[in-house]
Amino acid sequence: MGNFPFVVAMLLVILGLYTLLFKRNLIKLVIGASLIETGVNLFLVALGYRTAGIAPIYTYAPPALADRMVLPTPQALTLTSIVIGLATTALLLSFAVVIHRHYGTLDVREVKELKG
Amino acid sequence: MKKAAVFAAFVFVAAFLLFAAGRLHPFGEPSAPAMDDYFLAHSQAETGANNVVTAIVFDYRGFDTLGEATVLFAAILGVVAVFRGPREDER
Amino acid sequence: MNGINSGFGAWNPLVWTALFLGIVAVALAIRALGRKDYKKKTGQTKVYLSGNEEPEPEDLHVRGDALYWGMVEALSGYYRRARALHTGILSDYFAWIIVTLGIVFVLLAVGR
Amino acid sequence: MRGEMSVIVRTIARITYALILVFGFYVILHGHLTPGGGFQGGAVVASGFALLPVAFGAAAAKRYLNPSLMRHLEEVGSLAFLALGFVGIGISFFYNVLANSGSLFGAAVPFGPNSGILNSAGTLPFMNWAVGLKVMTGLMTIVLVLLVGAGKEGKD
Amino acid sequence: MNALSVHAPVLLVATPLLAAFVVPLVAKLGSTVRNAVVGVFTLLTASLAGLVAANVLAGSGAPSVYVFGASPLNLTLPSGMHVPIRILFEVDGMSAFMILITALVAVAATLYSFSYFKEHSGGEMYYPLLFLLLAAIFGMEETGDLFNFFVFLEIAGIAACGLIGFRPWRGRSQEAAFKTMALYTLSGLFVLIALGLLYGQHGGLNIAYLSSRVGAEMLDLVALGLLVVALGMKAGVAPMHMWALDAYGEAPAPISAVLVASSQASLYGLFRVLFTLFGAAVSVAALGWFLIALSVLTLFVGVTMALLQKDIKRLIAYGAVSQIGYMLLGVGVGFTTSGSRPAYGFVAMQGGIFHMVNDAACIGLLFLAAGAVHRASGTRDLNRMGGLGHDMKWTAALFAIGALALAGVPPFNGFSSKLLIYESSFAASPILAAIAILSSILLLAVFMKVFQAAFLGPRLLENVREASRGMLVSMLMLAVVVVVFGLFPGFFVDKLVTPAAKALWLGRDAYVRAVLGG
Repeated sequence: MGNFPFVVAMLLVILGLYTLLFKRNLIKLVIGASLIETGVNLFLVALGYRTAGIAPIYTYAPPALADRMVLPTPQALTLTSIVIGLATTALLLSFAVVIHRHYGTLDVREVKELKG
Repeated sequence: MKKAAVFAAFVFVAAFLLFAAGRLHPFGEPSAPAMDDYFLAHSQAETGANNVVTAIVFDYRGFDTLGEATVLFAAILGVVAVFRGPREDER
Repeated sequence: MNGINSGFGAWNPLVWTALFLGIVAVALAIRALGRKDYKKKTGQTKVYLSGNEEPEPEDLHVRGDALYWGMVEALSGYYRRARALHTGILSDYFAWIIVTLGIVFVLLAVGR
Repeated sequence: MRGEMSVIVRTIARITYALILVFGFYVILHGHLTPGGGFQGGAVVASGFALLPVAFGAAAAKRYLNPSLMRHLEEVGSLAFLALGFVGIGISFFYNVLANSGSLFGAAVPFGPNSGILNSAGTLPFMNWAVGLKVMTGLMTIVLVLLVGAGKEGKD
Repeated sequence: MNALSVHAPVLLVATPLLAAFVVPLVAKLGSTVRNAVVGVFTLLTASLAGLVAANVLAGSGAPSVYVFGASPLNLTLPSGMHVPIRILFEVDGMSAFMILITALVAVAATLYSFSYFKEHSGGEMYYPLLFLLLAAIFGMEETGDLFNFFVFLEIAGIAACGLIGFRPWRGRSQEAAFKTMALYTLSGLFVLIALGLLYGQHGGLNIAYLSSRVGAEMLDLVALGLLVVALGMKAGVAPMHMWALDAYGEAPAPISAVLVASSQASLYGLFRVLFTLFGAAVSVAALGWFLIALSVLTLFVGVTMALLQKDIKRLIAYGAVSQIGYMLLGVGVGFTTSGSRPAYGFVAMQGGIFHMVNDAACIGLLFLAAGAVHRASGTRDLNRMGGLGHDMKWTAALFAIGALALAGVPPFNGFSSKLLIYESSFAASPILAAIAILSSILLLAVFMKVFQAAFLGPRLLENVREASRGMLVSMLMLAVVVVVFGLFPGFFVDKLVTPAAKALWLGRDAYVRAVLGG
């Protein structure tokens, strides 16, 4: 299996999807979203790996390995998507807090005033 | 019944995602690194930054970073708005 | 320049509007032929309901729900199912997305 | 996290607080040379700030860290970052005008591994500072608002 | 071209961003100063949008490129490279069209907000969030880079949810905001996975570059499926439309109007993916027919469920969902036939695209009028309303214009675009046209119910006053658009819609060539 790490990252995504679909607590849904987030970030970083590569930073880089650096773009993308994930998580959690204040529950089956 | 159908769809989607992950290039051998090799070769000359990731984040893809900063700003505004003062009249 | 010609038919709103206004003018002309000697707020314009009291205007207003109850009643089988699908539960929203995604994947894999 | 924690936690927090801050600012300042940058350094500094409410309680932390001041500093950071994007608009948005110019942060860098020249990378260090300011204050605002806001249960 | 025209695409995004960062700081000086600043920035943004669109349409919709941080600024490929390395904006006829729609809604919504949010707190957070939402929509419509598109998608999502949940004393608004945010997050992550798959195979993020590289391999098709579902969901296509009802229904009225523009921007992204990114690689008729089926489902569910609603804003939200069905029907017929390119396919594209601007104007007008009704009567329950027309003559008239236009009654604008859709979908399959016409009739019935229940009849509510002047002016603005687009459809189809439809339907090669040269 040459691309085992991709599969593992996808497994994390699938675990998150499972959480979103079958868990009943709003906080757990937030955790599920964050799991998918982590899986995707892992997937992106793994895309850029070169076997036996070093970090793409030239300061005190070992000269022998300087032509074998991992791809930098996925790292930049991951940095962006981490911050986005943080922002969404913060917003989701604060909505969950206020929902609990109004509904007195975090059960997803009971937060359904908007239906029909 | 409904739950079983959803679970079947979930398994199906999961299989496709795993299949996609399995079909990608082998881990550690990127298939099309031309853009990244350009960054590695030219970031020091063009931006003067030893850290290629920083060069990408703030120079080559600086506009994305502006967007990312904006996301954080928006989230803060949203959180502050949600936890702000007391109830107001509806009308 | 003003109308649309789709290749199957044409649509010119200005011509339509002119025709429409013409028809309105004809309708008003016909209306003007009617009797003008009714006096308002006298016995001449009073509602007569077989001798019953005239209901208050507040009770005559057809509320939003009541206007199409017949149609909703006729389609009650469809509406019961459609309402049952709009549960308002977040898990169901996710479930619909996953199901759609599964169908799209099947179509792409088969139709390739 | 209403009240303060035990004396052990408070003592350790007092010691490590400064260290974390120094390390965070180091990461921000050397963003163009070493691993890290504005985001990472800002997050480190914010985690240092976050020690205060953990160890001393939300009320004490609010006395030292004013959420509304934090929010406005965050806006200033965003504005600075956007302004740095506008600096290059003579050529194109986000053009790095200072790199290789010979002036401030404009030293040319030889290709290949080197020991790092702090005075390089043009506008990148400024952007790092702007983003660092933004992230440290922004994260802290979220933490404080969530702490204070979530604490007020059942207000209406 | 002078410097302003050259930089207009980026200024169009940077100006609302600047406004969003500045407004909280100037809000300390009082609400008059704040509103003045907001107004100036809105007008500035709208005029920049007009400038960008005028520039593009002057070149009959040919794509123009703006590369960030490059010198010179149209240098897409550094010497010896075949991959664009920097983020770039690529504005063509379709983008210009969408930009104009967004600018129209933006001006109306901001003007309306001045009156609507006069005595509410939190203006220093409301207007920045509105500006962020607008900046993100403009960015989505202009960008030529897939990751940049994702970033703007997320900004739009977060800003929109901040605004949906802007009245935290309403529990339902929090519920709607949580649901919407959760679905937006999932949609964004799907886009990110698709982007990772494409990047891993082709080593680039630029849409034009990826378009020249993608093939009908299974990996690319998985990415396509993820993108279609994610963007279709953000556009509110059934059966993934349920968040839209909650969000449109619970958001403040002007925000509902802007959310429609945001959904349309996602729909634009979907079209971009189908016609440009995968335009040459994929000719899956099955996918096209699936999209048509979804559009018909959206139409039908939207209008039939609207008939049941008691809440006026939720009812209009169902109407808004059904309109997404019309757009997708038109463009879906175009996509299905894009292999053989018959004449009716192009007419279908024109109809679907023309309906976007009509929908933005009508639905925007209806949401704004519903907001005025809510404010005047203090309720959104149709069963408790009645006789509002006695006290709110202007609002009633404007609501009637919007409702008739939405239902496709001539001579308003909805009829022109629906006519194009009916005729072309009849050529594709008569059943489609039949369902589309039936839905239109039902829509008329639905809005007759609203009008009857809310505005006609005896006066049931006391102390009802006409909407304030700012609200009326912004509604009137949209109503003028509705009427003018209705009376002169040929002019707008020629000048605005045809370049946009051509850019999607035939413009894929030009789009790629503008970036990759050759």
